[in-house]
Amino acid sequence: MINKHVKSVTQAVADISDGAVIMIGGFGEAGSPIELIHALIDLGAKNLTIINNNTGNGEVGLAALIGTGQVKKMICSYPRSSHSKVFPELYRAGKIELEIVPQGTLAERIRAGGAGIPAFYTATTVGTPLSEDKEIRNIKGRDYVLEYALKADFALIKCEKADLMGNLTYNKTARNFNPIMCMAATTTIVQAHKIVPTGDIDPEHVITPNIFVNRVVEVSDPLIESKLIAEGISYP
Amino acid sequence: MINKHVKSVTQAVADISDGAVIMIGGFGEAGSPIELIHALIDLGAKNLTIINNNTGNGEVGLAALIGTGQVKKMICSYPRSSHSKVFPELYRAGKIELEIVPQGTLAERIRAGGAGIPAFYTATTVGTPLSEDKEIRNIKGRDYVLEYALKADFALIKCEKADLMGNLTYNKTARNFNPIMCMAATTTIVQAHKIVPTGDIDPEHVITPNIFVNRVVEVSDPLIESKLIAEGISYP
Amino acid sequence: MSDKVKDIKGWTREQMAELCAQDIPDGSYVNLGIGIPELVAKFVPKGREFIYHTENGLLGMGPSPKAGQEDPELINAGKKAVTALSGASYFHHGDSFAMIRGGHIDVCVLGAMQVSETGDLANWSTGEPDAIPAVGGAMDLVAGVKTIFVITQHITKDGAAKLVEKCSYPLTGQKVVTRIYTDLAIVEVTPEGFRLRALAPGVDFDEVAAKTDAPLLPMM
Amino acid sequence: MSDKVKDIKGWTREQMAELCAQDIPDGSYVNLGIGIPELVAKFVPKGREFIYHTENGLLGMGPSPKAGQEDPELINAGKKAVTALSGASYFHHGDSFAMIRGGHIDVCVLGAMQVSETGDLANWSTGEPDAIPAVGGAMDLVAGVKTIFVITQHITKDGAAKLVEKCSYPLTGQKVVTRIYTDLAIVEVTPEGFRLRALAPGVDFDEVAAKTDAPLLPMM
Repeated sequence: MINKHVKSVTQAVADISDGAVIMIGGFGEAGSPIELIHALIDLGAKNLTIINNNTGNGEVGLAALIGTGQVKKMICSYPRSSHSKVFPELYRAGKIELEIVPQGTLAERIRAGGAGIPAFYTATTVGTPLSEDKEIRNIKGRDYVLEYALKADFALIKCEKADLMGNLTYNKTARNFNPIMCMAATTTIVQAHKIVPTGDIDPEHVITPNIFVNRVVEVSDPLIESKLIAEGISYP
Repeated sequence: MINKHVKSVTQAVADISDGAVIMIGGFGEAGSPIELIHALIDLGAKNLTIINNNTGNGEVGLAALIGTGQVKKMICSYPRSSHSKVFPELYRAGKIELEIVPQGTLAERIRAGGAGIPAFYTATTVGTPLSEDKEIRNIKGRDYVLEYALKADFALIKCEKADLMGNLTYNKTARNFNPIMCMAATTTIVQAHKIVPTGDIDPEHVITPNIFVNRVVEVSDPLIESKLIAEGISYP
Repeated sequence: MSDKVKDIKGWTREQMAELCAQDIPDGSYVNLGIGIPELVAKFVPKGREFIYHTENGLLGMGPSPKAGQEDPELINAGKKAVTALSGASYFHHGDSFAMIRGGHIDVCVLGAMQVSETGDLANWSTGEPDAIPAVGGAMDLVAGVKTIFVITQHITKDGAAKLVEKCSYPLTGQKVVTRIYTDLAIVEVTPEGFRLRALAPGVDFDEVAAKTDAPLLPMM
Repeated sequence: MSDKVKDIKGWTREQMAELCAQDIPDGSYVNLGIGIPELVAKFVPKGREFIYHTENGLLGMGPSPKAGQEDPELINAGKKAVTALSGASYFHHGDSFAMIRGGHIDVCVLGAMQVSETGDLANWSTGEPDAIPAVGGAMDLVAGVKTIFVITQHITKDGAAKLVEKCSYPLTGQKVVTRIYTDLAIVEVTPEGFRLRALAPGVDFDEVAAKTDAPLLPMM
């Protein structure tokens, strides 16, 4: 039987190399694969391009990864946070690049990357500074911007349940970017709240089919970002 | 409480007028809303454009609708059937138009219609007669065809369970085109195997959120196309 | 309202939200921006039901949970804890923005830094060189939602007009706003420009016109 | 094989399918076309597991059900009743073709009317004026799946070559086929053209070359 289970987060991220493009799931702390991110910090891969809606909070998880200087470029919609100075300081010092993408365009570019659509048109950003250097096309009387697919070498994902073949379900709004990022990465690495035997997830309830998943690791008691921040904890 | 329940298939389709563009869910008989189609035959609306993967089987359902002469144009990927002569005869007689679209491009054009993407690029049909009159664009070294979104005035949908607000689940491979067609039509009309009270469907298991649904009607014992055909039944 | 408020000039934030809520039809699918727009949910008129969408993947969003009941995996676009009502559904970001971009959301209520007389909205950036750009879902919402309402103070703390001929700040979207609820008035964006629709208590046309940096048409 | 088959010339449909199955790596995601390609599922080599995708929305497709167990809502792309294995999932057509178009399916095995020496495939239309065009998912599969194998008779019933310099029938896709399993041989599509990879029992190079309407390179 196909078995994508790996034993540790360390093992799960071990082949991420310098210069990798990495999608990291989550919207704020919800659905953020914090243990995988910390394993990536421990691994020390550098010059990374990270795709996430935000830039992390406090000094843990994504903010901590940015803080180590491992990240060359962020692609995100909202790099502000009331709880973190990590990104703003590096950005103002010119030490990190930023590609700002509207949240819906970010989601659709990722979905397009996974679905084999190299480019698409959207009305979002027409007439704004964010489309200044982009191709505009009038379709049936309305202007649209051409946007290109986003793909990644790796995706770091958090889910609720995973079976051994890699079928996934999520918990509430922790679903967010995770399913589309699973589709858009060459290697998708998943931390699951619970790993269950193959067959335990009803085929009607699978959110991410196993074809989009390469590795699953169980993190049964994940860190909660907001608690860590409230306690003033920083990683490592 | 919001209640999208209507009492009969007749009432559900009553405002479909001549010239309407209608998406009809289903792949072959699986997920085909046969009672809604028969109600549309009874209604008699003419000059319809129908979007479905196929052209129906035998002399019931979609094939019967085509057979009445109500359909001006079919948009589909595979208008052949071993059990129906209805479409081929009208087509060869020049009495019905056909737009042939590869199955995946058909699905993506419908999904684009629902998602507010007016056009996208795909590699499908490059170098084939189906892209002869279409715009080709080279993106990162590969040629792609520009394809436009499909939208509809109405969608006729079959689902397994619907709640009164219009949240839907499907049964096995009867899901097929139904969820994306719900998204792409101005008015989405659903026949459900079972209507349940709002709240009975787990929010994690909803496949079509109620925002995409306008009317639900219960058809608890739907006709089975293949049985009708085996029995030699034709509609009306 | 009681006699007490007779001397009060202008509308409070709650009143602005309540007036806005009254203009949203029963059964609407609604997305509320962060800040004052969130207050709209408190003032759903009797007999009406709105269904709230939050772009991080929930339709059928309910009010904040009781203290101690917060779930870090059940949040809204402002990253605050919320609840899910009966009939709710969860979905991923691709599907969530398909709802927005595809024109399935009926009404979105947003804050504003500036609104132009043609309905242009600026609400994401001051355009200052050292500002860190952060747009979130605002551009997707204004491009995709059928009706865009704005709730905002009529002027800035520094006294500058927010209703202007042309936005000086970077735009969020062009020709998108249809109505503005301020502390002083309700103003409609029409093909002819700004048109007064209602005045707050103690406020007259001239005051609103004086505090608007574009021609203001009188009530119809 | 037993001594009996010594005199048999060429491969049967089952043998073609078995040879093809042997070239599919363990753990592959596989889509099988209608007809002979479906036989591949009968010959999964020992110790390997393939996961079958059917484009109408099922991953983890199993064999046909027993007679009487058919479910009209559980079918494959050929509209025949199938089963779902443990670990299966259902999804809609948009997501199903995202798997195909997005390059997530490893291998697709298809039938052919013609294959050119550059890997062009024609398998959907004779191009005759009165033919009703019907393409289904074939063009999406050849454009999206990583590896396209073809199983076909080497020549038509009328004796015409199916492996040709240039397809005369309308194309399904350009430069997509990498290997062809026929009743006479396994032929690889290489940058230099067709190259023989294996000969069926009782068949020699000259026969295959004679029945191929394009230059045939010898085995490496």
